[in-house]
Amino acid sequence: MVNTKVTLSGLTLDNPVIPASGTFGYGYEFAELYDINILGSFSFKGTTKEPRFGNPTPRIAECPSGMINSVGLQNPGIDKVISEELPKLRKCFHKPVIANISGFSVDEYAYCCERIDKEEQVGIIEVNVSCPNVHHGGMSFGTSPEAAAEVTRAVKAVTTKPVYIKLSPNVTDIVSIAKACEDAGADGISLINTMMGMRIDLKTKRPVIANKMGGFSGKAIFPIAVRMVYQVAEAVKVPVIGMGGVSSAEDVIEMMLAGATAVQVGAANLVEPFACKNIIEDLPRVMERYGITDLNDIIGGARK
Amino acid sequence: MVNTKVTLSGLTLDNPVIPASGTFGYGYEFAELYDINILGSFSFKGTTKEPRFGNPTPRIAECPSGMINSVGLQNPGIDKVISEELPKLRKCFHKPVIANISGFSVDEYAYCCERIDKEEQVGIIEVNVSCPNVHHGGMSFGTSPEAAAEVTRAVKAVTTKPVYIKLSPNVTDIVSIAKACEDAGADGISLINTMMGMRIDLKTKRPVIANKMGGFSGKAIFPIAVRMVYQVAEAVKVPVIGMGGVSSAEDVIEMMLAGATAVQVGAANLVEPFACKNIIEDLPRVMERYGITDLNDIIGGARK
Amino acid sequence: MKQSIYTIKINQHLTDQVLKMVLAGDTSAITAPGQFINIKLDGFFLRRPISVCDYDEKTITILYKIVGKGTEYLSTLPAGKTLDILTGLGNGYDTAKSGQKPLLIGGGVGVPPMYRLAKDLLAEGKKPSVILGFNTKEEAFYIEEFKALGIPVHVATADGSLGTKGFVTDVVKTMENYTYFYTCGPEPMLKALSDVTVTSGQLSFEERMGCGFGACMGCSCETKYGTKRICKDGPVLEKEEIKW
Amino acid sequence: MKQSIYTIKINQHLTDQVLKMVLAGDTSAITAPGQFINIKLDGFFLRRPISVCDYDEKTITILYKIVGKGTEYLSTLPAGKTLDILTGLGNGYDTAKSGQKPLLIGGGVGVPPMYRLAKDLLAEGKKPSVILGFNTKEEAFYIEEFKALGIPVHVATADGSLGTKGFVTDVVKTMENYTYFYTCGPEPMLKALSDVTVTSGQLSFEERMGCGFGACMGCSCETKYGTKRICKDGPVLEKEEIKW
Repeated sequence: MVNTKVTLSGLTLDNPVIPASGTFGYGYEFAELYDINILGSFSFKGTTKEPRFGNPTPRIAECPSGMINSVGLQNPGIDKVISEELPKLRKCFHKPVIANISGFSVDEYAYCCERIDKEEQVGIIEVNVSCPNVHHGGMSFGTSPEAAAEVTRAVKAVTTKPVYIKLSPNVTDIVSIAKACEDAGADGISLINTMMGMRIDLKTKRPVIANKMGGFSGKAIFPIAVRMVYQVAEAVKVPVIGMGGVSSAEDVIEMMLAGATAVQVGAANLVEPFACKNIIEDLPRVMERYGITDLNDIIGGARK
Repeated sequence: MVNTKVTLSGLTLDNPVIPASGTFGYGYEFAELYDINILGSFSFKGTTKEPRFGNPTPRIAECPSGMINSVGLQNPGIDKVISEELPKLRKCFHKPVIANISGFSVDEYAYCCERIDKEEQVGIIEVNVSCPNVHHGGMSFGTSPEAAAEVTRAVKAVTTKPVYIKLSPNVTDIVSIAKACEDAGADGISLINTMMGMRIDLKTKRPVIANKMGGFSGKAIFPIAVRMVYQVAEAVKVPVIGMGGVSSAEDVIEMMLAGATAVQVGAANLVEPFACKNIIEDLPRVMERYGITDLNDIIGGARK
Repeated sequence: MKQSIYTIKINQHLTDQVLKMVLAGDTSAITAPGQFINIKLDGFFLRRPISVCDYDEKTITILYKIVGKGTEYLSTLPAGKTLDILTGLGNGYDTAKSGQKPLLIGGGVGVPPMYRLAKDLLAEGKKPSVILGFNTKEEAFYIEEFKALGIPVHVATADGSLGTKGFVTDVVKTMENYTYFYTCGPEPMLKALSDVTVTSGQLSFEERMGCGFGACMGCSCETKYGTKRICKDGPVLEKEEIKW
Repeated sequence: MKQSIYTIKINQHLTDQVLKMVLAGDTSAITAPGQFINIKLDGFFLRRPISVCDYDEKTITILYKIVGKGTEYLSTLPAGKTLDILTGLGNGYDTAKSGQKPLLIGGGVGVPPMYRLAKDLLAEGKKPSVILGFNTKEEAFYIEEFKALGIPVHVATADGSLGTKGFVTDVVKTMENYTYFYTCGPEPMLKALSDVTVTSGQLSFEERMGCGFGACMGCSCETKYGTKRICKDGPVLEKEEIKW
């Protein structure tokens, strides 16, 4: 018998497998396919203060071992999420969820986090700092330690639940940004968000994506994610949630060896609707194959 | 009849296909396989002032649609390259080559570039600024506009041939670095070098690569490369050589639509020894398929 | 929606670029004409969504056009090869609203779903007519199969090499007292049809999809009744709700 | 080196983890025993290098162990499937230096190249003896094939379940007046052999490779005579040049 239970800031998960924000909606599409209560938790669709349609279509492009999306944070807005989505979700998911919050100003982050913090379904608040800062020429909050720390401080000031900052990988020095968030009070770090990528259609000779560029995810970025998780987990004391191209139980173990306490599964859910279910069912067998009896023993194991 | 000729800083190539530095040695392994004079040019193994064995082994790791290498600039040093490699190369390659130069200090870059600039076989000097700067805590020259510009200025001061700066993609703002190099006198920009990546062996529970991390290349990074080539080509006036996961004639055309005047083929040479030959032979057919009669017409076409 | 493994029984060219594939496997998830399936292909990340032309208890028939590397690869697969496919995707057409004499209009790759739709309408005792649009005679397919259903079949080709010279809209303008319309095809055709048709109807849209089952919001569109996902709330939309 | 397409004739288990594969195709690039081939596998980026056990004008025989996802996939391939392979890679063993009574020592996955080497030495009128080392009787393979060559075959297993209990080095220590040695196996075994052997010899090394044909410098090692590439200047090195 193996142990797959892991703990994030006092919240114990049956297993480390968490669908990543934006690949699992608010849960029901998948609840129709399988009992999503087998999940460790899940991170719901990135939510903003105002409702958003997101970017123009096409928003999706095929890549080798991956895909580009430019959905652009389509969501019904924090009010509807609290009044409609969470009550619906409660019916099919009985565990604490990870509330993924995005914003375009520090105030917006604080406003949404303060609201969602009061929802008892929410176990962890995951703050996506990859969004452009409208007050600073659209530069992403996640590309500067100062901006990321400012968001962290503002959110921590108005919340009681664990706050995890989800970092962008499109930076020179991910460690300095992770440390700045930790120093600003972050309870944990989630990484990596998508890589900025682009494909061009040879027929139209134009970018495939209406917005030209988008977020590149899938197996292809896994080696970059493992590297950044390793670097960040080595540098911070708070727990790290690792993600980026995870699509098998082996990948989950590799991410944990790099230093992740829990692991999110993103693009894999979109091409393999049962991806998380399969990973959770495979995990004990794969653990035994590699002589692992307790996942907690291998967190950061590759650094030892 | 289609035209595949392109021109880099006055140097006209029969076609835009150039094997990337470090994947083609100094040419002879491939000259045994096919007449390498069909190539547009080729960028020889990264050369440093002193001979280098490089990093400890294992230096290679498998990835989805790609690989990690941590060869670490193994090379015989500038003296032997000039006295032994170039004369040998002259026998099998009769076109101007791209001399890829690396260094660990500004002086070392300048020294090697001044030496290689005098070799008449050399058509373009490609300066790899991804190496760690020993005088600045090992931070790569390529991660700061100032450091990259300093190298560019130093090299331009002692050379007469076109100087292309090869940029690292592991940065927050590739455009600012490219512009700094252009302002410092660079005749062109080569991008992208490899992404920093890592894999962990589930059996040993240690990084696969002895140096832990290495350079991630192959098809997997193509969408990142296309995005950066597009951004840089849009921002600078000098020619751009695009590279990163190129492995087919279609990829060459996509890179050129993004803004590349010529294209380098890297990791593909290692798994498909005839990759460049196949791409060059496919190019005219693929051009016709997409209604392209002259490659010069599509350079940056996706931006129009 | 169901995920299951299917075996290729037939994979043959109908035209230079259009192929017919018959897949054997579980079809129980399919609930309406106009739905699609999403096919996993070796060496490609995203699945390939393709509309269902017809199905029975044991097989699914699709007609697909070679438009890129994915469908090019699909066209090379031999009978006997198995595929991982998601079935029963999308809302499909609602036959209840058709009235007695519905008009079915298919353009190019929009032709296939009209076939099963026509069969279902006939089974409900209605009298559908179909208009099929192609660029040229060489690109035309499935005309005989539609005629074999015993319904009026009108053909239009852009170059006049077969049937009426012009677009399906030119034929629609000549049609009288139809009670409703159903269509699938390129967006410019759908737009033109919503202008020339005198009744209400249902239009099936195409969009680049991520998942195909409503999870990723990759294929969203804005309608008069709010945001919809082409893959889950569509691909079929009602004429009245569409924002052009 | 040559790149060519080969057809799998046989792919069968010899032990739980070791398989024998016979490939039909062009073998003209193979010039010496101890060379290897590099196999392209669908869904994997890097080719998989595997030493040649034997070959003739039309076929290549390899014995490989399932050590990862790549070889696991290889083990599932049916006869008739074709593979893209680079052949004639590496320097291989130099039989000229063997003397009359060379000793051949193979450990685990290092056993296969000893087979062709023994045949070539016999063909040259020499009298090779072979020592084969395995962990257990269950993991032992190809012993009968070596015996069928009519040469002395000594077996050692770590647990003593077959032949001498212990390592190949324990057997080597008991051998007298051999003229030279050839070996392939895990590095600790090679190191131990270079210490206990009383003659000079040739040792075949393993290293993670990028290309397998000398282009990427991924598998370099330092020797007393300078830097060498295991894939191109090796995998066979002479005892005297190795830096341990």
